[in-house]
Amino acid sequence: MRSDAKGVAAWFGRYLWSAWAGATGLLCLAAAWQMAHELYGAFILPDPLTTLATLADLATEPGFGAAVKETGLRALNGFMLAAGIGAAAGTVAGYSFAALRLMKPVVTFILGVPPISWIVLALIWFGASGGSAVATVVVAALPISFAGALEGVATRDRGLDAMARAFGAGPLRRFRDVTLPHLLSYLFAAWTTAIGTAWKVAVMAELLGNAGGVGGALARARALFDIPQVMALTVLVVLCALGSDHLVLQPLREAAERWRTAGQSGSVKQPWSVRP
Amino acid sequence: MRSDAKGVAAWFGRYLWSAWAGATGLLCLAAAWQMAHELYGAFILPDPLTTLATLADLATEPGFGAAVKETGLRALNGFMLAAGIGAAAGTVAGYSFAALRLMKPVVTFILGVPPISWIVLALIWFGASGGSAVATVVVAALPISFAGALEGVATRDRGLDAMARAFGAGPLRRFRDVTLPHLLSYLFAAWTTAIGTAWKVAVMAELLGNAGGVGGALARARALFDIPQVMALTVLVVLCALGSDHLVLQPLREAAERWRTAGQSGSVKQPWSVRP
Amino acid sequence: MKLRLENVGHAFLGRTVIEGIDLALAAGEIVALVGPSGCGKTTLMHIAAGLVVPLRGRVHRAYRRHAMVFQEPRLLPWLTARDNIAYGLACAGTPRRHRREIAAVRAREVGLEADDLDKFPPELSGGMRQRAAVARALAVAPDVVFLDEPFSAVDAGLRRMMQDHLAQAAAREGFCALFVTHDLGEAARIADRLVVLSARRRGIIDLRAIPDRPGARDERFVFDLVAAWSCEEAFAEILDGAGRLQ
Amino acid sequence: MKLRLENVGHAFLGRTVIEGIDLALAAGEIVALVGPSGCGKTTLMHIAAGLVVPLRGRVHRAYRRHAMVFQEPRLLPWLTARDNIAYGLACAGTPRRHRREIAAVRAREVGLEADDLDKFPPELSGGMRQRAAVARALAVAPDVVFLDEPFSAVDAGLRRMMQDHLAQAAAREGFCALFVTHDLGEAARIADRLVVLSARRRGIIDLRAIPDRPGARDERFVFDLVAAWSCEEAFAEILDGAGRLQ
Amino acid sequence: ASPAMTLWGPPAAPSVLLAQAVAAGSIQGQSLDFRVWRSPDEMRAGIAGGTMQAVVVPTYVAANFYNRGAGLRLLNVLTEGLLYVVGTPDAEGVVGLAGRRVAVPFANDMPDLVLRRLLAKAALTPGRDIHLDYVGSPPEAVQLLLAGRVDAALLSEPAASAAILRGGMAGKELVRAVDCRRAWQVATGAASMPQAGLAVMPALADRLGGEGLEALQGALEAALARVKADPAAAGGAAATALELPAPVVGRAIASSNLVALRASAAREALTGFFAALAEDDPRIIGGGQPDAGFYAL
Ligand SMILES: Nc1ncnc2c1ncn2[C@@H]1O[C@H](COP(=O)(O)OP(=O)(O)OP(=O)(O)O)[C@@H](O)[C@H]1O
Ligand SMILES: Nc1ncnc2c1ncn2[C@@H]1O[C@H](COP(=O)(O)OP(=O)(O)OP(=O)(O)O)[C@@H](O)[C@H]1O
Ligand SMILES: [Mg+2]
Ligand SMILES: [Mg+2]
Repeated sequence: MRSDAKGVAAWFGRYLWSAWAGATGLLCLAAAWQMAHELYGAFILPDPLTTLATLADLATEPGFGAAVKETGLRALNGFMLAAGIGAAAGTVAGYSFAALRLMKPVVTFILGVPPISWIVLALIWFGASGGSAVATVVVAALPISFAGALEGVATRDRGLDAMARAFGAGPLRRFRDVTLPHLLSYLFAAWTTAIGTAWKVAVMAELLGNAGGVGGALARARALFDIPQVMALTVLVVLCALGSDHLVLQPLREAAERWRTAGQSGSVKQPWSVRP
Repeated sequence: MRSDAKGVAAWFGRYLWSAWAGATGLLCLAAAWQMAHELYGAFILPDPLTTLATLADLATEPGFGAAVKETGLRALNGFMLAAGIGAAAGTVAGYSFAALRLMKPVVTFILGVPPISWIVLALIWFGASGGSAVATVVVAALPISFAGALEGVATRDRGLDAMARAFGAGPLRRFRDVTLPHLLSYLFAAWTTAIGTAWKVAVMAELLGNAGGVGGALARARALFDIPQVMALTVLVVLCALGSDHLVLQPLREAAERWRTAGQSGSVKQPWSVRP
Repeated sequence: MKLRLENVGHAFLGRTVIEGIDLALAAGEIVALVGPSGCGKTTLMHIAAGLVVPLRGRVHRAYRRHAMVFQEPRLLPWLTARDNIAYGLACAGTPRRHRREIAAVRAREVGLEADDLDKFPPELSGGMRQRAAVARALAVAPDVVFLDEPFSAVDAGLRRMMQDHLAQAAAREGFCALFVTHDLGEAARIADRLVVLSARRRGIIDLRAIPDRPGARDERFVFDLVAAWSCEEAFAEILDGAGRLQ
Repeated sequence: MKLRLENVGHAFLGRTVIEGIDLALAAGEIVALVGPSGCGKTTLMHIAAGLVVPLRGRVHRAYRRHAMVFQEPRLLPWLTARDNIAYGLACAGTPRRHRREIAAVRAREVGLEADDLDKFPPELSGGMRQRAAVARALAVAPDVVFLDEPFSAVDAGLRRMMQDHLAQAAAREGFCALFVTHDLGEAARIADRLVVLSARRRGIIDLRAIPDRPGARDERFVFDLVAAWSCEEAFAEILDGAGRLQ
Repeated sequence: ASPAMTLWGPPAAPSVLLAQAVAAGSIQGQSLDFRVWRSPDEMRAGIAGGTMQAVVVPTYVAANFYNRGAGLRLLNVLTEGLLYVVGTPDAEGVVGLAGRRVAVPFANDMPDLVLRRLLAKAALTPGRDIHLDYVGSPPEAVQLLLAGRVDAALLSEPAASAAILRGGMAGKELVRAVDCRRAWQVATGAASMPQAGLAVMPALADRLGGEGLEALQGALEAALARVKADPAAAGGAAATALELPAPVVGRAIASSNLVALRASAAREALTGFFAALAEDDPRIIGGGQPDAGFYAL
C-alpha cells in the first residue's frame, strides 16, 4: 500500500472537505425541522436552537458523560459482537452450502421475531441491566452483517481464487488475500447501517428495560413531559450515530478501500478538483 | 439469458433440495426451543408442538386470514417503498458526491432517531392506523437499502462503464446494463434483511398503535398473558418473513444472478452433485 | 479528416506519458500504432475515443459513431456472447430481433460457432472472448473504430482472416481504424500508415505511409518490409529488449 | 518425469473438449502447446495444474512447487505491482522483507521500472500487467511453471528478452515449463518439444521434439522451421483460418 | 444479615406506600427494599424468573397469573381506583366524552379495559361515538393532549396530576373530566374498584409464613396511615424511585384512593370487579374466577 506524506495530506484534505460538505446535509435537515416546529408548535417539536441549547445545558450536568459512555459501551459492544459474529457466520455460510442451510433460518428467525416475544427471555437471561441492551443490539445488527458477508463471499472473484490456489495458498490465506478485500465493501455497507441501528436500539432497550444510560435519561425526560430534553437527547443519539460512522467506520473504510480509487484519475472527474 | 426446459428442471430440483436442506436448520432451531422450554417452563416458553397446535387453532378462527393479509400488505408496502426509495437515493448518492453529502446525514438521521422521538409525529401524520405502521417499516428498512445501493454503485466496474461509454451508451443505459447487475448483489443482501425487518416492524407498530392485523392479535394475547398464543403468532411472523424471503426474494435473486454460476462447473464442487 | 488530435498531452499522477501528439485519421484509412509496452498507446487511444480527458491539447471528431476493442475483452459477465456482441447495437437502439441476427453474422465472421453464442464470458476461451469483443465493435458499423491489440490472443489462421476482414471492411464500408499492435508484421500487412510512439521521447517519433494497398500485400513484401524496419533507428526502442533491462 | 497426464479427458456442460491426452514433462524441459483458439489448451493446462478436476484420467505430479501465468494477468487489484509480484512468495511463506527484494529483482527481469512497482493494477499498462504476472510466477522458483500465452501483450524486443530469459532459467534452474502460445515462431525458438492440439479431433494430433537447444537457435533456423511446419497437415487447423469461417 | 427483601411496585401511586413501608423498617428482622418495574414485560420476566417475590400488580393480572399456574397470590388491595380521563374543562362524565378524541396508552391493558367497559355501559361505541387514539405510553398521550391534538387522555396517578400541572405551566387548563372509580360505581353498582394490590410468590410466602405476611400487611397499613397524614413527605420519599418531582407525587396521593385492604376482606369487591372486566372475554382473568387459594391473607 502506498502511504507517503503527500497521500496522508491529500486524505486529510478530502476528509475535511467531506465533513464540510456533510454539514450541508445537516443544515437542510435543520431547516426542515424548523419548519415542522413552526407548523406543530413546541409541544410536538421544539425548535432546533432550543434543542441545542438544552443539549448544551445537559452536557454540563454531572453524570451526563457517564450516561453517554454507558450507552456508548453497550452500543459498541453490541455492534462489535454483531459485526463479528454476523460476519463470521455469513462468511462460513457463503463458503459452505451446508452451513448456509443451517444458519439462514436461524438468522431469519433472529431477524423476524418481534422483540416483545423474546424480551422476557432476554430479561431473564441478562437481567434488566446492560446485558439485555447489548443482546437487543446484537439481535438487531447481526442479521444485517450476516447478509452482507454471505453475499460478499458468494460474489468473490473465482478467477483470483484459482490464481491463489495455483500458488499454493491455503483456504485461510485465500480468504484473507482474495475474498476479504472484496468482502469488505459488502461489510462496510452493512456496518454503516448496523452502527446507527446499534445506538438507536441500545437507547430504546435502556428506555424499556430501565437500565440507565441515555435511554434512562430519555425515559425520565419523557415522564416529566420535558419535550426539549427529549429532543436534545435524540439529537445526541443521532450525533453519536453519525460520529461513530464518520469517525470510526468511514476512516477504516477509506483506508481499506483506497485501492479502489487507483487508476481513476484521468477518467473520473472529482467534484472538488478543478481541471488544471 | 439461457432458459430451456432442462435449465428450469435443474433450477426446480435445486429449489426443492434447498427447501429440504433449509428444514434442517429449522429443526435444529426447534430442538433448541424445546430445550429452553424444558428449562424455563411453559409460562415463559411453551413447547414447539403446543405452539404449532395453537397456531393451527388460530388459523381456523374467522378474521385470521384478514389480519395476516392486513399486516402483510403493510409490511410489503413498507418494504417496497423502502426498497425503492432507498435504492434510488443510494444509487444517486453513489454516482454523485454532492448528493451523497446531502443525503447521507438524512439517512443516518432516519436510522439513528429512536422511535419514541418521532412516534408522536407519526401519529399526527398518519394516525394510529395502518399508515404509521407502513411509515415505521419504511423508516426501519430504508437505510439498509440505501447503504447497499450506495456501496454497490461505488464499487461498480469502471472498465465496463468505459466500454459502454465507448459504444455511446447514455447514463441511464449504462446504469441499467453495467451498474445494475453488479448492484443487485448488494441490493439483495440488503433486501434480505429488509424484508424480515419489515414483517417484524409492521407487527410491532400494529401492536403499539393497536392497529389491528397480526400485531393487534399479538397485543391482545400478550395483555392476556396467553403465552402459547403469543408464541404461535411469533412463529407466524417468522414464517411469513421466511416465506417472503424464500418465495419472493430468493427466486428473483436466483433469476437475476444466474450468470454468476456460469463457468464454475469444472472447478467448484457442488455439494449435491456426485462426481460421475 | 474524421478524427484529429491536436497537440495532445497527458500525465497520470503528475508523470507525463505523452506530449505534443498530432495525428489525423482520414476516411477509409487504417493507422497502426506501435511502440514499446507502457509508452502510452492505450492512453492515446482512450483520449482519441473520448474516454480520457487529455490534460493538454484538443480532439476534433467529425463522425457519427465509433466503436472500440479494448486491450481486455471487457465483456459484460451477465450477458451471453450473443448479447455481448449485440451490445453496441443495443446502445445504438437497434431492435432486439434485428440485432441478434446481426450478432450471429458478425460472430461467424470472427469464427465463433452457433453454440458458443449462448455461453457466458467465463465459459468462453480467451481467444473467443477477444473475438467477441472484435465482433461487438464491428457490428455497430462504426465510422471510426479503435482497436487495442485486437488479435493478440487468436491463432495464426484466424488472425490472418480477421486482419483481411478488417482491411476489406474498411475499404468497403469506408470506416477508418486506429489500431494498436505489437506485431510489426500485422502493421505491415493491413495498415495504410504507421505511427511509432516512443516511451523515452514521450511522443511520436515516426509516422510513415506504407506502400501498396492493405490486404493486397503478399507475405514476401511484408517480411522484407519488417526486416527493413528492423534496421531503422525509429524501431530500435521496440525491437531492442536488452536496452530496457538493467 | 515431473508431471504426467494419463488419458485425461474433460467436458464442460456435457460437451467434450479434450479426450485421451497423454503427456509428460521431464525436468528442465520446455514444452510448447499450440492449437487453434478454443481447442482446450487453457483447459488442459488448468487440469495439469490441478485447478480443474478432469472428468476422466489422472494427473501425476512429482515436484514440490509449481507456478502459473494465466491467460489474463489475474493480479489482485488491492495490491501494488510489487506486492502482486511477491504474492507467490507470500503464499510460500517467504518473509516480507526478503520477498520484496526478490520482487524487485524479478520486476527488473521483465522490464518493469522501480516506480511502476508502486502502481496498482489499473494504473499499469496491459503489457505491464502481463509482465507482472510472469514475474510473479518466476519469483517463486518453481519446479514446474505453466504459462498461458505469457508474452502476447508485450512488444517484440521485450518478448525476445523474456523468451531467452525463460529458456536460460529453465536450463539453469532445471525447472520445466508447459507453455501455450499462438506464435509458432515463439514455440520454435524456445521449446524443446511441441504439442499440437486439435479442436476437431479433441486431442493431441502431433507431438515432436524440436532439434537443437532452445535459446541457441538463430533467426534463420526458426524462420525455416516455421515455414516447413506451414506445409504440414498437423498445423493446417492452426494456420487455416478460412476453413473455420462459414 | 440476610439480603434485603425487595418490594416491587408499578410506576404508579401504590408505590408510594411501598416506599413508606421500606423507609419504616424491617419484617422479621429482614430489611426491606423497594424498586419500580417499568413495563409489563419486566414484571412478567421478574415473576416468571423468580426475581420478584413481592410485587404490586393490577389485581386482574394477579388473578390471571394465578389461574395460569404461576403461583402468584394476592395479599391485599392497595388502591381503589387511580384512573382519570384528563381533558379540557368542557367535558363532564363519560357521556361528555361523546364525539371527542381520547388518547389511550397501553392498548388492552387495565386502563383500556376499564374505559371500554365504561363506554359500553354508556352506550358509546369506539370509532363511531368517540375516537380512541391508542398510543404506546402515557407521556405520548400527554404530549398529544398538551399540543391540542386530542381532547382528553386516559391517565393513572401520578401521571394525571403531572399532566394537569404541566398544562398549568403551559397555560392550558386541564381537569379530571372523568373519575373512573366514580363512573365505575355508577355503571356497575359496585362499591369500589380494587385496581391493584401486592401479590406474593409461593417461595416468599412459605419463607415468611402466616406471621410474616401479617407483619408485611401491618407495615403497609402503618405506611398508609403515615401517607395519609403527610402526603407531601410521602411524595418526597417516593419521588426518586418514580422519577417524578416530589410535589407532583404528593399531590397525586389525594386522588389515588390508596388503601391497604386484606385480600380476603376485599374478596367480594374483587370478584365483582373481575366479573365485570371479564364479561366479554374470560381469558382476561385467566379463564375464570380464582379460587380461595388466591387470597393469601
Ligand atoms: N489510470 C492510470 N493511472 C495511472 N497511470 C496510468 C494509468 N493508465 C496508464 N498509466 C501509465 O501510463 C503509462 C502508459 O500506459 P498505457 O496503458 O497507455 O501503455 P501502452 O502503450 O498501452 O502499453 P501496453 O503496450 O503495455 O499496453 C504507463 O506507464 C502506465 O503505468
Ligand atoms: N468454465 C467453462 N465452462 C464451460 N465451457 C468452458 C469453460 N471453460 C472453457 N470452456 C469451453 O471449452 C473450450 C476450450 O476452452 P479453452 O479455454 O481451454 O480454449 P483455449 O484452447 O485456451 O483457447 P484460446 O486459445 O482461445 O485461449 C471452449 O469451447 C470453451 O467455450
Ligand atoms: Mg495498452
Ligand atoms: Mg486459452
